[in-house]
Amino acid sequence: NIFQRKQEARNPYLKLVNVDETTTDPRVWGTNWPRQFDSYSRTVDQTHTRYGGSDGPVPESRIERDPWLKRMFLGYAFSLDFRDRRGHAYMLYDQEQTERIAQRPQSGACLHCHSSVIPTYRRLGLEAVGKTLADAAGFDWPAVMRGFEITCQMTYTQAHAELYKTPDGGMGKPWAPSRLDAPPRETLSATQAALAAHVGNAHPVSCVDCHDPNNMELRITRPGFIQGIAALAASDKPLPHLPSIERWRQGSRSRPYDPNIDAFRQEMRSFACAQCHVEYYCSTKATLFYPWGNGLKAEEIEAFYDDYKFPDGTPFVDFKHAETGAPMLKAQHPEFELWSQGIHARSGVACADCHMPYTREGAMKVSDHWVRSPLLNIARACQPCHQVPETELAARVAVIQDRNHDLMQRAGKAIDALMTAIVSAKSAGIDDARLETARRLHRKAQWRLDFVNAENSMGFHAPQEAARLLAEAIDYARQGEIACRP
Amino acid sequence: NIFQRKQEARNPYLKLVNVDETTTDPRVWGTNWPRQFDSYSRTVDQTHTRYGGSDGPVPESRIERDPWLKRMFLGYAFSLDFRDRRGHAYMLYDQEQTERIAQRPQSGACLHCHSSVIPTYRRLGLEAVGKTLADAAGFDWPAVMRGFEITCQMTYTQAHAELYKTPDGGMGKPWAPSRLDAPPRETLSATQAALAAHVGNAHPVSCVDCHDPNNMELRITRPGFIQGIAALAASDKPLPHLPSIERWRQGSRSRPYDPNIDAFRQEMRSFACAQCHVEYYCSTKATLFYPWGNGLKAEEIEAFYDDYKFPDGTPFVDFKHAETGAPMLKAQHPEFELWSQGIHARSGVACADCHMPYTREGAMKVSDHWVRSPLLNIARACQPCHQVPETELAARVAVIQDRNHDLMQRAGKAIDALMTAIVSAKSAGIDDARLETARRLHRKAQWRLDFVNAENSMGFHAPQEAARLLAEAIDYARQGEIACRP
Amino acid sequence: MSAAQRGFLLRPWLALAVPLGAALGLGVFTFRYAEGLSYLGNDPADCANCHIMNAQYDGWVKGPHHAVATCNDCHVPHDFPGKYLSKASNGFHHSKAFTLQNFHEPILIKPGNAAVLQRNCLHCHGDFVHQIVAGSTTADDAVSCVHCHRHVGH
Ligand code: HEC
Ligand code: HEC
Ligand code: HEC
Ligand code: HEC
Ligand code: HEC
Ligand code: HEC
Ligand code: HEC
Ligand code: HEC
Ligand code: HEC
Ligand code: HEC
Ligand code: HEC
Ligand code: HEC
Ligand code: HEC
Ligand code: HEC
Ligand SMILES: [Ca+2]
Ligand SMILES: [Ca+2]
Repeated sequence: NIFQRKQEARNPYLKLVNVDETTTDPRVWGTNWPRQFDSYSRTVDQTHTRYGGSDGPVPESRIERDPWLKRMFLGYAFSLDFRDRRGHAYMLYDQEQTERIAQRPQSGACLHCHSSVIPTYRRLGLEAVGKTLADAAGFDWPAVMRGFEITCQMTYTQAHAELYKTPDGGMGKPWAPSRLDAPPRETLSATQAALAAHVGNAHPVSCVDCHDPNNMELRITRPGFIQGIAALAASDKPLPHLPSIERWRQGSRSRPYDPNIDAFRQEMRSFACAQCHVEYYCSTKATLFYPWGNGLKAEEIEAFYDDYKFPDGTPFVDFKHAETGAPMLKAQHPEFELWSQGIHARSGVACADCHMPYTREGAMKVSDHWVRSPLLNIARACQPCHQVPETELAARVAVIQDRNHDLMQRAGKAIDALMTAIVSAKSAGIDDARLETARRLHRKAQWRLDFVNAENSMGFHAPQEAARLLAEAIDYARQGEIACRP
Repeated sequence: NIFQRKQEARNPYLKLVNVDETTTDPRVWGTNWPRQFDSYSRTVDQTHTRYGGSDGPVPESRIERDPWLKRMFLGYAFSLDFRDRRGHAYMLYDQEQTERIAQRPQSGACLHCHSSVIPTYRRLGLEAVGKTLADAAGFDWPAVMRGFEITCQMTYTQAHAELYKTPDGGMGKPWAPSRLDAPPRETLSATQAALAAHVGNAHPVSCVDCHDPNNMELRITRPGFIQGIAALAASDKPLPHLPSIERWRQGSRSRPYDPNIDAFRQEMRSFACAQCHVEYYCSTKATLFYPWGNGLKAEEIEAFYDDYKFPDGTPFVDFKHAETGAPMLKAQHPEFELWSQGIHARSGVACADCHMPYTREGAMKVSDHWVRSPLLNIARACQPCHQVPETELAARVAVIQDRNHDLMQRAGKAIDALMTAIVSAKSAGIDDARLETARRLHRKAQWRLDFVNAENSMGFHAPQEAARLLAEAIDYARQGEIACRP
Repeated sequence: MSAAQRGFLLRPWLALAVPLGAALGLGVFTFRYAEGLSYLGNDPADCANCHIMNAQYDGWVKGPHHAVATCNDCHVPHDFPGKYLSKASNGFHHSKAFTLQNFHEPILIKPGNAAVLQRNCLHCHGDFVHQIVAGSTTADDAVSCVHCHRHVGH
C-alpha cells in the first residue's frame, strides 16, 4: 500500500551481505538486490520473436535456415554450427556446447565475453608474478590485463579449466546451465533441466562484470573494450553519439581515453553492453582485439583489417574460403557498431534504455535485468518515449525488419551466385588477374552481408545504414560474378 | 469567452473583398488574408540547400550534373532538359521555358499541375455542352472533369492558349513570371525581373486550388488525384498512414472514396500537396492518371504499369531507350509515394507540418505559405516535435541525405555499365533471348533508380525504403550486365 | 456540456465513482493518506504527492508553463461543474488505480482527458490560434495541439 511505498522510496538498498571483486556468484548479490537478481535470473527463460531470441532446448541453427549463409562460411568453424542467441544465463553453456568448440581448437580468449572471467584473469595475472589473489589491489587492472593476455595464449580447454578453478565466493549450488554433468542439450528441456545442471565455480556474465561492488556503479571490466574504445577515441572519426570522447579529444590527451573515468553515465548504459556485443578478432594469431582504430563503420573496420598485420607479419585474414579460395573476414554481432550509425544512438538512447527498461517496483525504479528483446516488453521499452499503442510500435518494427530481411535474402542470392561463378571460373581456368579480382570482391561483398546478418536486430538499430551495406554487398557480389565472365 | 470563440472558430475571417471559384489571381485573396499572401509571394525568392531548391536565374541542370542520368533518358524528352525545382511562383514559367516543351509536342495535361487551371477546365467543360461560366453550379465537378478530359486531348499549345483566355477575376497586373514578353530567362535576374514579367490571366497554383473560397477549408481540386486516390482506396493494400481510407473500407463502399468528403483534416494537409507531387502518366496515348490502383510502393506501381494497356490495346511504355531499345518507364517526383513509406507519414506528420509550418505573425498564428525546403526553417518545421538544436537536426538530415546520395551515385554507375554492356552485346550480336532479358532488367533497374532520383527529398522522406530501392536497382542492373556476357 | 464532460458522465463506473469515492473505506483511506483532499486544490506539489506524478512534476517545474499554468489549468476543465466532476472522477480513478496498482505504465493520457487538455490549450491560446483551428476544435480531426506540442507541459 501507499505507506509501505513511501518507506521504500527513502532508501534504495541496504547491504545485507558483503560482495567484493571475487564474488561472481550472482545469488550472493541477490540477497542485497533481490529485485535485480530476480529479473536477471529470468534470462534462463526462453523467448522468441519473429527474428529475435530462440526457444526450445536447442537454439535454431542459422546456417541450416539460410543455406547461402552456411556456404559463406565453408572452410571456417561457423559452417559447423551457428545458432540463434538466447538469454544471458546460457552464454557459457552454449559456448561449451557449440561444435565450433567441440570440433575446432579455439583460443582461451573466447571466455572474455561468455563468463564472469575477470577474477580468473586477476588470479592468473597475480600468479604470473608469483603473487596470489590475497595480494590483489582492488580490481587491480595490471593483474587483470596480464591475466587476459595469458588466457589469450591458452587453448580454450586450458582457460576453461582455469575459469572453473577460480572460487566464485558463492554457495556452490548451481544456478545456470553448464556442460559439466548436465544432460546433453538434445534432451535438455529448457529452464528446469537447465537450472538443474551444475556449474561449479563458473558463471555467465554476473553482477560484478558490470557493477562496482562498493557502490554498484556501472563500470567497464573487459580489457578488449578498454583497448578498443581507447583506439577509437584516438582516431579522428567523428562520434557525435559519444560526447565524452569528443570532450576527451578537446583535452590534453595526456592519457588514453578511459571509459571508467571519462564516460557519461548515459554512455555507460551502452558501454556495459558494448563490452561484448561487438565485432572482434579472437583467435590464435593475436590477442583478442576490437578493430576500431579507424572508426566503427563497416568499411572503416574493413580498411583497418586490410592494413593490419599479424605479429608474425602476415596480412590479416580470418579464413580462406574453401570454395573460392578468397581471403575472408568474419563479422560477429556488431550491435554496438550498427547502433552507432542509427538515430537512436544519435539521440542518446542507450542499449539499456530498450533492453533493460526501468520498471517500477513500488516506489522504486528498477532496471529490468531480464535482458531480452524489447519487443517482449514494448510498454516499458518504447512507450516512455513513443506514446503510441503497443501494436503500432510492433508494426513499425516489423516494417523495418521485414524490409531488411528481404533485402538480406536478395544479397544472399547474389553472394551464392558469386561463389558458384568463381568455382566454375576456376575449373574453366580463367587467368589469375580476373580470379584475384573476383576473390577481392567476394571478400568485400561477404564482409558487408555478414556484418548485417551477424548483427542481431535485423536492421532495426540503424535501418538505412543496414540497407546501404546490403546494397554494397549486392553490388560487389554481382561485380565479382561479372569479373568471372570472359 | 468560449461561446464567442466558437462563433469565431466557425468563421474566423472577415472578408474585405469577395473571392469565388473563378478568382485565380492570388492578390485578390491577399486583401482578405494578407499574412498568407505575403508568405505565398515569397516563393519567387530563390533558395538553395545542399540538395534542395535552386538559385540563380536558371535552375541547375540535373542531367548535366549526372551524366548517367542524361544517358538513362536518351530517346526521351528528359534527356533534353531536366532541372532542379524551385518555388511555386515559377511552376508555370519553368514549364513554358523547358526544352521538353520547346522541342517536343506535349499534352495539354501538363497544365494540370503547373497552373491555376480549374476555372479553365470548368469553362471548357461547360462550353462543350453549350453553356457558359455563368451556368456553373459552384465548383461544378462534372464540368471540371469534362474540361480536364478535353485538355488532355489538346496539345500543350492549345491548352496553354485556353488557360490564358480564362479570366482570373483579378487585377490584370502581373505577380509571377512568365514567358510572354518576359526577358529570356538567361538574363532574368531573380525576383524583381521575375515579377516584372507579365502573365496575363494565367497563374501558378493559387489560393483557389487548395481552398474553398466560401470557408477557406482545404479541398482537393485535381481530377488526377480524385481518381488516383479512389483507385488506391479500392485496392486491398494496407494504408496505416491514411486512416480515413481504412475507415471508408470498413463502410458500404457504395460510392468511391472521396477525399473532399472522407479525409481527415490532417490527411488533407498532405493531400493538398499530393495533388501534384506524385508519379504520373501524362502524354498523348491516354488521359493523365496516377498509377495507384495496385498500391503506392515502387514495385506495386511497376506491376500496375506492366498490366496496363493503352486504349489502343498496346502495352504500357513511356519510351523506347535510344541505346538499349528497352521499353522504359519514367518516374516523376513521387514525393507522396515515398513519404507514404516513411515513419513520418506513419506518425501522422503531414507535408504541411514541415513545408508550411505555423509561424507567429503578431498576435496570430498562421501557416507559412512560403512553401520551400524545411531546412531553411528548421526551428518551425522540426523543433516543435524534435527538441534538439537546429545544427543537430541539420546534421541528422545530412547523414541521411549523404548516405542516399552516395548510394544513388553507386546505382548510377551500375546502370551506366548496363547500358554500355547492352550496346556492345548488340553489336556483338547476342541472341535475342539474352538481349530481351537484359532489356527487361534495364527497365526494372532504371525504374527503381529513377524513382529515388526523381523524388526530391534525397531519401529523407523514407530513408530505408529509398536505400532498398537503390539496392534493387543495383541488383537488376548488374544482373543485366551478366545477361549480356556469354 | 462539452464532449469531454459528457464522456465522464457516460462512463458507467462514474455513476458509482463519486459516492464510492467518498464512502468506500479504500477510497477514503487512499484519498486522505495521499493528501487526496488537497488534490482538489491547485498546487502542483499536491499532484507530486504521488511519486507516480514526479516525472511530470519535475518536467513541469523546468517547463515553459511553470510560471503560467498549473497541472489543473491543463488537465482539469476550467468551467463549473465540469471541474469538480472531472476531479471527482479523476480523483477516484487516481486513488483506485494507485491503490490497486492496476494501471498501464507508462501512464498514457486517456481520450477523455486528452479532450479536456485540448480545450484548455484553447482556453488560453484560443485567440492566438483561432485562424489555424478554423472549424471544429473537438472533432476527431480537429487540429491537435499535442501533435506538435506534446512537450509543453513537462
Ligand atoms: C531504441 C531501442 C534499442 C536500442 C537503443 C538498442 N536496441 Fe537492441 N534491439 C532493439 C530491437 C527492437 C531489437 C529487435 C528485437 C527482436 O527482433 O525481437 C533489438 C535486438 C537486439 C539484439 C538481438 C535480441 C534478440 O532477442 O535476439 C541484441 C543482442 C541487441 N539488440 C543488443 C543491443 C545493444 C548491444 C545495443 C546498444 C549498443 C542495443 N541493442 C540498442 C531495440 C534497441
Ligand atoms: C560478458 C559479455 C556480455 C555482456 C557484458 C552483455 N552481453 Fe548480451 N549476450 C552475450 C552473449 C554471449 C549472448 C548469447 C547467449 C547465448 O546465446 O547463449 C548474449 C545475448 C544477448 C541478448 C539476446 C537475449 C535473448 O533472449 O535472445 C540480448 C538482447 C543481449 N545480449 C543484450 C545485451 C545488453 C543490452 C547488454 C548490456 C546491458 C548485454 N547484452 C551485455 C554477451 C554479453
Ligand atoms: C567480443 C565478445 C565475444 C567473443 C570474444 C566471443 N563471443 Fe561468442 N558471443 C558473443 C555475443 C555478444 C553473442 C550473442 C550474439 C550472437 O549470438 O550473435 C555470442 C554468441 C555466441 C554463441 C551462440 C550463438 C552462436 O554463434 O551459435 C556461441 C556458440 C559463441 N558465441 C561461441 C563463441 C566462441 C567459440 C568464441 C571464441 C572463438 C566466442 N564466442 C567469442 C560475444 C563474444
Ligand atoms: C550486463 C550488465 C549487467 C549485469 C550483468 C548486471 N547489471 Fe545491474 N545494471 C546494469 C545497468 C546497465 C544498470 C542501469 C545503471 C544506470 O542506469 O546507471 C544496472 C542497474 C543496477 C542497479 C541500480 C538500480 C537499478 O535497478 O537501476 C542495481 C542495484 C543492480 N543493477 C544490481 C545488479 C545485480 C544484483 C546484478 C546481478 C544479479 C546485476 N545488477 C547484474 C547492468 C548490469
Ligand atoms: C529514450 C527514448 C527512446 C526509447 C526508449 C525508444 N526510442 Fe525510438 N526514437 C527515439 C528518438 C529520439 C528517435 C528519433 C526521432 C525523434 O527525434 O523523435 C526515435 C526514432 C524511432 C523510430 C524511427 C527511426 C527509425 O529507425 O525508423 C522508430 C521506428 C522507433 N524509434 C521505434 C522504437 C522502438 C520500437 C522502441 C523500443 C524497442 C524505441 N523506439 C525506444 C527515442 C526513443
Ligand atoms: C518530417 C518532415 C517532412 C515531411 C512530413 C515532408 N517533407 Fe518534404 N522534405 C523534407 C526535408 C527535410 C526535405 C529535404 C529538403 C532539402 O534537401 O533541402 C524535403 C524535400 C522535399 C521536396 C524538395 C524540396 C526542395 O527544396 O527541393 C519536396 C518537393 C517535398 N519535400 C515535398 C513533400 C511532400 C509533397 C510531402 C508530403 C507528401 C512532404 N514533402 C513531406 C521534410 C518533410
Ligand atoms: C498544382 C500543383 C502543385 C501543388 C498543389 C503543390 N505543388 Fe509543390 N511544386 C509544384 C511544382 C510544379 C513545383 C516546381 C516549380 C518549379 O520548379 O518551377 C513545385 C515545387 C515545390 C517545392 C520546391 C520549392 C523550392 O523552393 O525548391 C516544394 C518544397 C513543394 N513544391 C512542396 C509542396 C507542398 C508541401 C505542397 C502542399 C502544401 C505543394 N508543393 C503543392 C506543384 C505543386
Ligand atoms: C502530376 C503533376 C504534374 C504533371 C502532370 C506535370 N508536372 Fe511538371 N512538375 C510537377 C512537380 C510536383 C514538379 C516539382 C518537382 C520536380 O521538379 O521534380 C514539376 C517540375 C517540372 C519542371 C521543373 C523541373 C524540371 O523537370 O526541369 C518542369 C520543366 C516541368 N515540371 C514540366 C512539365 C511538363 C512539360 C509536363 C507535361 C509533360 C509536366 N511538367 C507535367 C508536377 C507535374
Ligand atoms: C498548395 C496549397 C495551398 C495554396 C496554394 C494556398 N494555401 Fe492556404 N493553406 C494551405 C494549407 C495546407 C493550410 C493549412 C490548413 C489546415 O491546417 O487545415 C492553409 C491554411 C490557410 C489559411 C488558414 C490559416 C492558416 O494560416 O493556417 C488561410 C487563411 C489560407 N491558407 C489562405 C491562403 C491564401 C490567401 C492563399 C493564396 C495567396 C493560399 N492560402 C494558398 C495550402 C495552401
Ligand atoms: C509533427 C511532428 C514532427 C515534425 C514536424 C517533424 N518530425 Fe521528425 N519525427 C517525428 C516522429 C513522430 C518520428 C518517428 C519517431 C518518433 O516516434 O519519435 C520522427 C522521426 C524523425 C527522424 C528519425 C527517422 C528517420 O527517418 O531517420 C528524423 C531524422 C527526423 N524525424 C527529422 C525531422 C526533421 C529534419 C524535421 C523537419 C524538417 C522533422 N523531423 C519534422 C515527428 C515530427
Ligand atoms: C493518488 C496518487 C496520485 C495523485 C495525488 C495524482 N495522480 Fe495523476 N495519476 C495517478 C495514477 C495512478 C495514474 C494512472 C491512472 C491510469 O492510467 O489508470 C494517474 C494518471 C494521470 C493522468 C493521465 C491518465 C489519464 O487517466 O488520462 C493525468 C493527466 C494526471 N494523472 C494528472 C494529475 C494531476 C493534474 C494531479 C494533481 C491535481 C494528479 N494527477 C495527482 C496517481 C496520482
Ligand atoms: C492557464 C493558461 C494556459 C494553458 C492552459 C496553456 N497555456 Fe500555453 N502558454 C500560456 C502562457 C501565458 C504562455 C506564455 C506566453 C505566450 O507565449 O503566449 C504559454 C506559452 C506556450 C507556448 C510557447 C512556449 C513554448 O513552449 O515554446 C506554447 C507552444 C504553448 N503555450 C502551448 C500550449 C499547449 C499546446 C497547451 C495545451 C496542452 C497550453 N499551451 C496550455 C498559457 C497557457
Ligand atoms: C503542425 C504543428 C503544430 C500544431 C498542430 C500546433 N502548433 Fe503551435 N506552434 C507550432 C510552431 C511551428 C510554432 C512556432 C511558431 C513561431 O515560432 O513562429 C508554434 C507556436 C505556438 C505557440 C507559441 C507562440 C510563441 O512563440 O509565443 C503557442 C502558444 C501555440 N503554438 C499554441 C498551439 C495550440 C493551442 C495548438 C492547438 C490548437 C497548436 N499550437 C498546434 C506548431 C504547431
Ligand atoms: C501546459 C500544459 C500542461 C501542464 C501545465 C501540465 N501538463 Fe500534463 N500533459 C500535458 C500534455 C500536452 C500531455 C501529453 C498529452 C498526450 O500525450 O497526448 C500531458 C500528459 C500528462 C500525463 C500523462 C502521462 C504523460 O506524461 O504523457 C500526466 C500523468 C500529466 N500530464 C500530469 C501532469 C502533472 C502532474 C502536472 C503538474 C505538475 C502537469 N501534467 C502539468 C500538458 C500539461
Ligand atoms: Ca570478426
Ligand atoms: Ca511517370
